[in-house]
Amino acid sequence: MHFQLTDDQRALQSGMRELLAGRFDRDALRAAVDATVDAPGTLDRRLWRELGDAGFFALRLPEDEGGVGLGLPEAVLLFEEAGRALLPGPLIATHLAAGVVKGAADGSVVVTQSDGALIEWYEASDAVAGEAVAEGAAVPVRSVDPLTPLHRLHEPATTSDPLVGLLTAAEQLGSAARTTEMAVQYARERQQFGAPIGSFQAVKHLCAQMLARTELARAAVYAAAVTGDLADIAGAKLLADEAAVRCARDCLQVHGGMGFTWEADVHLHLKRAWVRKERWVSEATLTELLAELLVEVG
Amino acid sequence: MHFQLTDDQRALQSGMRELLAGRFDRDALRAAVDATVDAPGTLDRRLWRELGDAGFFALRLPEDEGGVGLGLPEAVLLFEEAGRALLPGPLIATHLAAGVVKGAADGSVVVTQSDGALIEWYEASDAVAGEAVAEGAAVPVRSVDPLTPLHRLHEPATTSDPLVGLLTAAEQLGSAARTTEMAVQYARERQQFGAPIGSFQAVKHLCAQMLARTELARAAVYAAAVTGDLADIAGAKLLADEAAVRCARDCLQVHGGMGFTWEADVHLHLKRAWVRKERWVSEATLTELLAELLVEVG
Amino acid sequence: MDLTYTEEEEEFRARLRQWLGQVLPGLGPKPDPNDWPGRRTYDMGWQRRLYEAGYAGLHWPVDAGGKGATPTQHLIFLEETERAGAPYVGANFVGLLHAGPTIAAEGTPEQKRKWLPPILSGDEVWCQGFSEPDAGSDLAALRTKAVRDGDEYVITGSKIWTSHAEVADWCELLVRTDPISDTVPKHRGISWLAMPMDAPGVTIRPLRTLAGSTEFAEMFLDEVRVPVANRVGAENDGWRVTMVTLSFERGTAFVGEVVACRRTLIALATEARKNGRWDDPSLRRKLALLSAEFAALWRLTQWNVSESEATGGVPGIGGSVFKLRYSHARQELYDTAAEVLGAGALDLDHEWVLDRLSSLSYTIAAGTSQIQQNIIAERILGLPKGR
Amino acid sequence: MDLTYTEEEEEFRARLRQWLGQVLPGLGPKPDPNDWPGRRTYDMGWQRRLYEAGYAGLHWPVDAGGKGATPTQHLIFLEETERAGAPYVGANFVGLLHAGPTIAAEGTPEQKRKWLPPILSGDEVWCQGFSEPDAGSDLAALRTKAVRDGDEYVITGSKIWTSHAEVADWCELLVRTDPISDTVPKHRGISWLAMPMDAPGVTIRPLRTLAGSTEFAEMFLDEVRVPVANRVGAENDGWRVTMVTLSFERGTAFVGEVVACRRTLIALATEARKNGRWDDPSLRRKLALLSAEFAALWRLTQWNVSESEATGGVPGIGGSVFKLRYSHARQELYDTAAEVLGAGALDLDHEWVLDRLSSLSYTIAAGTSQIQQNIIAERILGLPKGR
Repeated sequence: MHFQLTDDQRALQSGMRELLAGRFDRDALRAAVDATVDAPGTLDRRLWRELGDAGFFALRLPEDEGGVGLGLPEAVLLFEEAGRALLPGPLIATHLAAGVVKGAADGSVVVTQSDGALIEWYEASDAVAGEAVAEGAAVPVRSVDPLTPLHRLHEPATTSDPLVGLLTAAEQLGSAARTTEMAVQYARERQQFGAPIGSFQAVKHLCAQMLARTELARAAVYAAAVTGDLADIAGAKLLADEAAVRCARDCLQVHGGMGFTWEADVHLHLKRAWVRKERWVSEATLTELLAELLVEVG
Repeated sequence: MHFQLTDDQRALQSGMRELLAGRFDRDALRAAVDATVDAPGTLDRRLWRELGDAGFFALRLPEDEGGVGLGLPEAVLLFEEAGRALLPGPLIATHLAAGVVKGAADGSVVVTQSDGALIEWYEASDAVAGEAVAEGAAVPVRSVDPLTPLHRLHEPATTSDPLVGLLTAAEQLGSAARTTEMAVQYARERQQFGAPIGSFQAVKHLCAQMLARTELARAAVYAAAVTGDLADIAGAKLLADEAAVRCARDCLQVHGGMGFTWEADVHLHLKRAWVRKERWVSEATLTELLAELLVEVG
Repeated sequence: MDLTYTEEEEEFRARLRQWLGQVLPGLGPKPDPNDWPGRRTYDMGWQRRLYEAGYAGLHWPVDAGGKGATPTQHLIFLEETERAGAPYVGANFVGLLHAGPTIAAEGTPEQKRKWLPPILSGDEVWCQGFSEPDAGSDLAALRTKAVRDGDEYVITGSKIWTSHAEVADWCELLVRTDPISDTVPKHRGISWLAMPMDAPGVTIRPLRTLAGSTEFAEMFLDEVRVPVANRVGAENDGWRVTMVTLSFERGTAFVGEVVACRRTLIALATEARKNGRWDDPSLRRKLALLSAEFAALWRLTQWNVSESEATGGVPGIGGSVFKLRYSHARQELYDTAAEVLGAGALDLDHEWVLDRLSSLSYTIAAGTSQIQQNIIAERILGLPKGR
Repeated sequence: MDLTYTEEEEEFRARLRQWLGQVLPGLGPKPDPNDWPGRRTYDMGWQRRLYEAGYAGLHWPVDAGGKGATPTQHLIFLEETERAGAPYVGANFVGLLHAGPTIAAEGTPEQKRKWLPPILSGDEVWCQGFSEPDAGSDLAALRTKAVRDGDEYVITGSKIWTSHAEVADWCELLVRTDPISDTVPKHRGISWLAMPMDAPGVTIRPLRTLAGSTEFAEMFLDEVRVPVANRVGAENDGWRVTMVTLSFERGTAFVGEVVACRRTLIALATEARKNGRWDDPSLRRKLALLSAEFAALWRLTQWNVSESEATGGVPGIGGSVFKLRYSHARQELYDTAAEVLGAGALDLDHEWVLDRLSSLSYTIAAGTSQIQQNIIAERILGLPKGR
């Protein structure tokens, strides 16, 4: 047993972080948000191709099929980075479509997927995986997340693929880690009562709880990626949802009034975390699954 | 509307507090606890008579029946004091039996009551109100609370009288107020890192939450005493249970290691709060009742 | 302990209900939230009607032009107007609830004559210039500077979180008239001024919230000249003057909101029954506990109001206890609404989703929950100051 | 990231399992919890068996008489012994996990020869004299005084929370050899001594916990004489020496407990099915979330152990994160057990009720949750010191 990142995994992780820092930094994120005012639901196709070139979608395809030949743990690391950067688009659907839908692997085709009552990025996508969506069966919704256009489906489709849950959990993990960093950074800089607010225990302990929540979710998500086990994925999704939503909330609280502004990035993390929480299987179903397992083992 | 204690109610409250300070102060409480080692389940009959003389049991009986002729709000104030002082005995059952069971009103007869699967003070009592307990149908239980001897009933009896819930809530309120005071006092005195621990925000905010919990429960309990409404009583019981248990827990945390000792009184409050939480109707049933009301009103 | 209303109070309630029943149907449609002039007209039109019907400044002292109503009558007023769906105080919030009462308590007779009647009649709108980018929780650290020049102050600095700045006539402004130093602690050296919003040098920039709206603005002050006569209270005594304002609410600050939250709770139950989520006992349990919580918050409001009545209108310190629990409960209410909505919780067209976004400010605005806990611990429980 | 055990590790596990299968059935019955001599005999008898089988001091360095096993092997050892229901380390806790490793790291060759072998062979019991009534969270404020008199220290003071004091041979004692002053901060001036428990002047008084048991004792020291040769590390350097001990656990501190909690969780589900409370979806949901939490805590343990393996046995700071979440989860586990038991939660004869009482110390002992959060905030997140 050696439950730590390998050197290769670290390199993959920092490579992805660098790619996103260069191609989708904070300015790009805010520009994308601003662009939604005039052209909502527009996807940066050039960035999508670059992700394809970097192997983001073909990561788990065998090398002889033009893929990178890596596994779920590596995919989880990439999606964690995507979650940190709030990278928009139907990333998971396209990733899962690589090798199935032609063009998905290299990012030339954008694939989305129906998931329960909703479908993300419906108009911007070239193809829909999973259950087909009939003409006119998807109605646009004014999405709470400016960077995730949504349509509502008349006939809810079931997404049973646990990998949607796992990769979503990885994105939630990245978001939780990022909002924890943001809170800590702000707490170090913001002065009130003649001291950085991070020197007050109330703020300090909020940040400590954020880190603990994130690191526990990390252990669960990484382990689920290694085992691929359904129960592990269910637990990881529950913990990562909780981490992403609560850390964004706490980050907002640490930022005080500034956290309530549109200009701060906190709300983008919170809103995306809400969107991701609705993906895959509901919390009620996940907990029933884990409860059932306790009985089966006992 | 004037939702404040009247002068008479204040006088009643302080009179009861003085009576208990004289007859059941901390030394008496600890002596009672120590006495349970050799003679578990022994009730101080002399104190019981004195409570009777002070009108504790006959409080709500009409004056022409030898009672004090007061109402539920006054009863709630007395039971709050009993809860503060951790006064032992089947106080509620005897109070409710006044005017029904001969001798209950003046404290010469001790009455207990079957409540769900349990009965408190079975052996020390002279009479059992509610459903009769057949010979041998009550089996002694090693009670978690040294000052509340318990028997388990083979056939669970239902206690539907909401006043059991209301008066129990009043006791929980008194306990919550007391553990809040104890925590604050300890936080003022205990020095660590060169300062009273109450100057650290972590401790300060624990205490603030304790007070908020207690005062919200107080508003609910007092209002339920005034209206006598079942839904008000249900809500008051839920909030008072939560206040008593959580305040005792937080009080223990503020006391640190000392709170974990038998010598500290914190555990007596916590254990009694656990006992009282089991009284009357279960939390699940109470919440279903309140949920149903939301539908009926809507 | 008495929860029944007196005959007088019930009469007051009945008259008010009757009047609301007559006047509300004739009100025009609500303006668009982003139409600030329209909102001013709507809100102040409502104030005008209250004025004409004799309800304006209900809780203000009689010598300030108010009705000198008891806190309980004010509670009834707020409860009934919310129940009837009457307009919210809106653009008149600062005038009616902060600046006005401050002037009533601390202003000269001339200042009262000048500023109070137009507030009551709905003619003049006030906004608030207290917080600054670097002075939020630590409000007393404010740095907007006022330098005396003859019979004027020359003011430079910036303010934030100002509501209705675009449509206000006046701003109750806190400025530093004596710089912080070893001999001047930060709570000293602050003065309270009434600044005309059309004074040269005042620039307004809307501040967008995470809900996408522009409820607030930033205000930049560049050598704005304000007559010394516009100062309420003594020079450098503005902190005390302001605290009179901030604590003036006598337990009634959130009456309407608690009424609204209880209504929302019922609506949540109805919606859950409709969409089937009511079958989940965990959801029922959450709604039931929230129901108990909001019922208790209502009782705590009645308690606080009665207490302030008993002490002759001086507000108790119970407000912090209420604010702490209420802010949290309101956020939980809308988290539960999201559970009821399921995927619908991602749809901005549902009012609960916008309300959920707004509720995120509750544990921050008007004193964060952390500050409330400090206040409770230090001022009510007497725990030692510290960090 | 690899969660499969190596062939070597699996062999180690298989051998251990086989041995446990052979030896456990022959163990005598557990002694009564209040029979301290009996408990010593039982616990040290188990240590003797481990010693004879080659498992004693598994994680100790080889030159200290240990096996120099990897943290992963130690993890497997703790997991398997807990799974098999083997005796807990018990009376040998301080010797094996605190005092021993300290001596191994900081002692002279002579000190190692004298004290380490009897720990491994189960012949000598150690206890810990660190905390004092006025030095709990603020351990460095300890005041028990050691005054040099020739080649002896003369020690006066009192200690608290000492386990197994009644049956211990040695005490690892922290004393103040240099009083706190302007030039001597409290972390300086502390020394680490091995005190024989039969030295004149040592008085033990059992300390009853809220669970009714006497797991701990107070220790009063009245001019107790301890040879200077019993000091480990330099004079006044005891704080650093102690920290070596406290952080020696390489992520393995709670392995057995997490295994036990996961087993309890399954037992709770079984019991709930039996008594019908399983029908309440709120309860199922709580158990499911706890299941996810404990599964993740197990993964975090594996992560921390692997990390300490990668850094050559130096423990990471992840222990505080683990401790914070674990303490809380364990308390929730037993609160949920009380829900499963219903009225049975008031019956002390049910082991979960006693476990619930014990779990109350989890957020306090070995660093309160408040202290853990300070550690995480300051040492991991780099937030500024403060209060």
